[in-house]
Amino acid sequence: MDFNLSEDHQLLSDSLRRFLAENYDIETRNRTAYAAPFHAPETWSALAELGVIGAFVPEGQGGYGGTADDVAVIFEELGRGLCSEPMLGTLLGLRLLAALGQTDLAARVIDGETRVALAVSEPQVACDLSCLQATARCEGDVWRLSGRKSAVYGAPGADLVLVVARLADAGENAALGLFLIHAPESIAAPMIDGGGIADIVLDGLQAECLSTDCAELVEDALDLGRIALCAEAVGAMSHLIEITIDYLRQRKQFGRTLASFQALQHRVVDMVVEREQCRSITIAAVAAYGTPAQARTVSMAKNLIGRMGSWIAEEAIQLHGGIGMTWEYPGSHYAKRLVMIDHQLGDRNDHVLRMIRLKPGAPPAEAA
Amino acid sequence: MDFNLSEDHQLLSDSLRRFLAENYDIETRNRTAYAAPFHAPETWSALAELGVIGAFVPEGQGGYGGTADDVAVIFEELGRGLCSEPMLGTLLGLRLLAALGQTDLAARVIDGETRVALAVSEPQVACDLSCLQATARCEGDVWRLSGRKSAVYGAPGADLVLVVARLADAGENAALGLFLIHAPESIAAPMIDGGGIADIVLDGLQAECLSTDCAELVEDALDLGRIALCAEAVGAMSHLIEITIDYLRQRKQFGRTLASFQALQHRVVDMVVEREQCRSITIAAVAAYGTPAQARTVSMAKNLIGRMGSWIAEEAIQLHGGIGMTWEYPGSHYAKRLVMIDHQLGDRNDHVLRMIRLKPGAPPAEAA
Amino acid sequence: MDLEFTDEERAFREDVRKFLQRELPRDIAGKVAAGKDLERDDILRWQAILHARGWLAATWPKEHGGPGWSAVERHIFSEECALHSAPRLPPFGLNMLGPVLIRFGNDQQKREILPRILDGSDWWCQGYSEPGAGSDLASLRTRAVRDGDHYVVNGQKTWTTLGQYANKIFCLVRTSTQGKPQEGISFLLVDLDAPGVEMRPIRLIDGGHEVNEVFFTDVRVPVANLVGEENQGWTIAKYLLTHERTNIAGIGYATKELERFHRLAREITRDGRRLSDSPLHAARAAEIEAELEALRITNLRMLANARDGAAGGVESSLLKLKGTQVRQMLQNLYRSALGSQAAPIADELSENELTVPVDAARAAPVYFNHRKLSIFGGSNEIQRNIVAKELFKE
Amino acid sequence: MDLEFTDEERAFREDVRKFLQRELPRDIAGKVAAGKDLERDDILRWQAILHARGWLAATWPKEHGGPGWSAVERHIFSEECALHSAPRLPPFGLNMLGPVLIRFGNDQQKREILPRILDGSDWWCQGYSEPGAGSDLASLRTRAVRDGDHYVVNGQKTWTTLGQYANKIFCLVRTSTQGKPQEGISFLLVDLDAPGVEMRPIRLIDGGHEVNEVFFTDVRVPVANLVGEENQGWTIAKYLLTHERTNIAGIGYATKELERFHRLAREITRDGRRLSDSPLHAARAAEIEAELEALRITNLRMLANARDGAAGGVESSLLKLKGTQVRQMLQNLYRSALGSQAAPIADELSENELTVPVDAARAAPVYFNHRKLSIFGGSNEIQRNIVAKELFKE
Repeated sequence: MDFNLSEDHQLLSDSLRRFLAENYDIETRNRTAYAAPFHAPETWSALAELGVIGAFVPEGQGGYGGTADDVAVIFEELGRGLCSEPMLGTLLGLRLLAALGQTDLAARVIDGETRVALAVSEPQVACDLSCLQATARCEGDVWRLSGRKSAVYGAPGADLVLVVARLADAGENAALGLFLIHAPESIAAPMIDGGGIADIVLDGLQAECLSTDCAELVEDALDLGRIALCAEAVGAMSHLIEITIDYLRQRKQFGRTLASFQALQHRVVDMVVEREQCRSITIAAVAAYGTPAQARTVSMAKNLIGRMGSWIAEEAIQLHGGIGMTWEYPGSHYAKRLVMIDHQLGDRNDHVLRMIRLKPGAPPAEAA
Repeated sequence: MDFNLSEDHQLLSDSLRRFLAENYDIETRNRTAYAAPFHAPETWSALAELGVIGAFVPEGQGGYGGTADDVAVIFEELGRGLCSEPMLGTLLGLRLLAALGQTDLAARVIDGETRVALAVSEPQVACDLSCLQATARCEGDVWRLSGRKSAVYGAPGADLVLVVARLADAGENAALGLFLIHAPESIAAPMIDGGGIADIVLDGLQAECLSTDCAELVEDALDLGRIALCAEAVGAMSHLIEITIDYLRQRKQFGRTLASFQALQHRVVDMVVEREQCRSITIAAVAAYGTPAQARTVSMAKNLIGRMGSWIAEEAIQLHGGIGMTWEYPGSHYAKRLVMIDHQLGDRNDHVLRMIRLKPGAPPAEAA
Repeated sequence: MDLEFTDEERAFREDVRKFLQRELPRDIAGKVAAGKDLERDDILRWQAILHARGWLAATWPKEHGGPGWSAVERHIFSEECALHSAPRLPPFGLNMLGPVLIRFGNDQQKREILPRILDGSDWWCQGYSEPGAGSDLASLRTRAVRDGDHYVVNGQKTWTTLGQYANKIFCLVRTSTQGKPQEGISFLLVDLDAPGVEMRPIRLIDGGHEVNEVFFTDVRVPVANLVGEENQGWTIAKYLLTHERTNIAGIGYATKELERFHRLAREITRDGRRLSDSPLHAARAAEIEAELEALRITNLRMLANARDGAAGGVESSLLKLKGTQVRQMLQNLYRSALGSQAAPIADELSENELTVPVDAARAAPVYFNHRKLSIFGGSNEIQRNIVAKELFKE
Repeated sequence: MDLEFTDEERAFREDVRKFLQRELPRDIAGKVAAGKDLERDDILRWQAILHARGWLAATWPKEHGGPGWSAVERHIFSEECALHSAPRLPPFGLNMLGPVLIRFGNDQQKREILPRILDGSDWWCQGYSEPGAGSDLASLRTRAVRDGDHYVVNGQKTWTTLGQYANKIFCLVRTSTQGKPQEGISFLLVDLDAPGVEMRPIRLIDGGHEVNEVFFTDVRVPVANLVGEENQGWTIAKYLLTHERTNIAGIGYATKELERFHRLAREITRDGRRLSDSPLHAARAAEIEAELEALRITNLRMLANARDGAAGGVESSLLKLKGTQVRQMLQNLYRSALGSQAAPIADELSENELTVPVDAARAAPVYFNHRKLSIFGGSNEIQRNIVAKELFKE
């Protein structure tokens, strides 16, 4: 039992934290976060050079990491630094490219030359892949896609988009295929918490087929993405609580610092308790990744983080008062990120329902 | 629009409050509340004399009241005084006796000579009468009942028990009949919050049939019972909050009164806010009784009171600390009552489900 | 006990409804329903329509151009306005400065200023808060020093709502440093065009521009612009705070928001199920509905108290507390309902590129913006302090 | 990062399990599972079994008869005990007085007292709280005045858990009124049979008798019964408070309680549906499960910290706060699950008259009893103060 970071992880975490602290202040961040292309190539190259992208993939597949632990270490720092670069989409896409043996493409993504995104969710599908409706049809040796994908993270400006689509004419239980398209047109917009998102209308688009049965791989990648989001939330809430405490210590009202009001103190304590709980459940999800308990534990984590992240964000704004409501104050952007994480890859309710589907009351993984 | 009590109600309310304050202290209450027969005949006669029982029934049926307002005024005072006499069972049973024209029996109940209870719920049925399984079979001109009734409030020692049972051999949609039995044997126990409760094993019991289609009447009586419980809760929480404030003002810790700690003050404020809300939703239910909005508004009230009553009880105990945990302190019995009200005639979840069944999003009654 | 409105009140509600259905411009109501920002002109247009009907200054007595409504009528009017997606009227001239002048202003001030509020010639904004004085207003530091027939004003105000649309501002300024901090404050009217006044936008969390900072550098203000006596400003400010605030609970808005959620839930499908069939969402909505229904009655109870002449300081705190909680729960529920489609900033998409109903597309920014409800206008912590003071008074 | 236990630790867990399955008397485990009160003899019987195995005094070093366990082993042991419904051992002799004597006691005290704790000859109870000194322990007023070779003790203690089973009590008493209140306190051992000691039961909210008041009237206590130095009592009390409390989060109990809920939900039908198919109950249980799973990891993290020698004052407060919340949520869920059948006091019914499983029949009294979790042993408000002090320290 050991909860310390390994030496390598400590190094990676430190260098990433230092890089963001020194090169990525809130103004820099906000300049790219809310305007197309939602992405600063120089930041991206620097992150790639730090090894951030390569750490998403195992050595055998061209990377130098690839465990859930690697991913969590990185995303916690991205969260602490409120990095809005399209790292989530890259994680999801790269995992699939690499797992399906697209070594060359994967290598270019790892180097930061090429950006990839994963188009899986649809306007009516949050979490349950069996409800996907986009289809792929093979005509001669050409695959054509139809349907609409939404919430494609990092799609604006991506070089490659992987699309998950149901194989046509294969009936109810048709397998899910994975298809590659190059720099498709998309309906792009900034996210309210920063970063780019897009819908893609497939509409007969021609695509390269990478797999004709990818459901399990996609679910694994999504679970890893959920872990990444949880870790990002833990980083963001840690920073947000820190600056809330700082603010309460500085700000005076009625001749006393806000920090001296017991009612406010107790609320901060409750935030800290939940932050520790969020860190713990993320650790649990990391540990369960790749075990039979993966899906259920990841859903526990995503549920708890969804609830507590937005609660902590609301409390932080409230404890700041007016200043917490302003664009200029960095805390407001952290708060938005924490709330909106619950809208990515399934929310608290979606994941509670997934937990229930996966048998309620099963004993926790470790007890065995 | 007028939220003041009518003169008559003010009189009734005052006299009932005075009677309980002068004749029903917590020791008196606890002596009868937790030991068979859970009932003090002299208290009962006095209540009957004050007009409490007669106020449950309209003039045309031998009473002198019978509106939801009458019932709420009385139960609020019973709640404030933590009266554990079997008034709920009497309300339910008497309403049905009177509505079905059993004038003589009703008159004896009103006089306090006879006690009646209503056996409707079953071990597996909380709120949905269509799930009842007890049956009544007519053999010649004799009706026999079978099945088991549970949570019969006020049954221990009752002279009359009305039983709701499905008419046998009438298929899926069999009507519900109402049957009278005299002082049946029962499996009696004290309730944890005081008062008597019983199961009744029907097992071929012979009974007099009062109605062969009573579902609507029973549902109305139950809704009135729910309103009574809500009003009782409002009375109980008002008293509990009052004594909590008193305690916080007296008790010193670290050289200051507890009342001077801001974190505790804010929690009491939130309790007061919810108490006002509970009072309001009870008023809404009273106003909706007898209108098309009855069922849905009563369920709103029972849900909100269920949630807030137990929350206020928990907060009150916590704010008291150890003393709030003791049998000797009256507040602990108020807290138990508030929590357990959520277990009577359907709990918060049962009533949320009933609200949903009755069409979510329908506009509130009054807006029309 | 009687929850019914009188026949006259019902008839009045019917009048208001008909008026709104006929007169409220569709384009404006559409923006309000979709949570979009209104232009200056949208609001002026609506004010002019109300003014033409004599219904603009709900709280003013008839002699000054108000409709002469009872508290109940004012309640009915504002509830119906919310239910019909009428714009929320900026309260600064109509509900704040107007009543202050009527109570504390001199004849000339009443004669000159009140009509210009009604006809839209002046748009007033509020100069109360300062960077160091929000909840603790008494510590304000903007100075007004007498110099002949003028005050010379220096200092900074903040959180000035819709200041960008205004040409006038009423301010609390410090005219004395003697005695208790409350005792040296005056209520002063300032022309925003005066030399030395500068207004800068504050961008809020949702990216919108609705509040401002105002800087005063040696601004000369005629002494005639003083309202009431010098150093009487605290009394005036308190009058405004305890002045009946009909719509503080926001029942109409909340009712509309709940209705909007149910409509959306019937339209949205998520993972193979209509959202309205999802027991978790339905249960949450039902529980909030119960709280809202209770609040509706609480509001009526307090309205009846006010009508019957009972004081209401604590009561308006209770309404503010619960009212903001209910609305924030509803904003939260609505945002959650959209799932991943709440993320994009919909302003940047044309309406036919949306896969959610246009009305819902701004759910997230509206949610973030409405976190202000529990902060501005006396934070919920301040409201709790006010109630606690009453509950625990000796 | 590594959540796994070592092979040795796993083997140890296996040993504990086998031992519990073999040695824990069924009748006792049954009472624990059903939330029934245990008799004095039940506990002594179980203590004797543990003592025979050398596992009774988990926190003591080997030389004094402890098993010499690591913090992790102690955790595993207490978790398994909870999962097998072993009785919670009264901590007063084993986890409180024992460690105090080992750290502060003289040789004679260790030699005479420790073995009698192990073999059940003495049952110790605790005399800390007083009617006017609960959370604010430093204000205690029970006096011990030196008179030759004795102290003469006068005063009153309260909340003395299971005092009715005890023959000895350790007390904090005031031996000086000089200086700060903390400085005049001593730690004294008192024989409950001594003349002038009177114990009176306090009945709790659920009707049960588990705590007591103890009155001291001119009780003569030999000076040899002083632990540590005179006026060193505060140091000893603080040592106990910050002393590692392995099981403070109650993970094992909570795990058991969640399991118990799911079992019940599968058995109970309500309004035509099995409770386990009710989405509202299932969702609530799932959300609590997520919190419990998080807490399990939080507990392990803090355990690893403790193993690695990091201090843990704040951490035990965090565990206490969240641990009590999770358990109280579970008690609440379980009680709610029973619907109307939670109301009757089941002790008064014979088991075959119940229509709910015997284990569930005491759900309501157990729920009420467990409101104590957030009050006793340093209320949750006190825990928040402790954490706040650390967070906001200069």
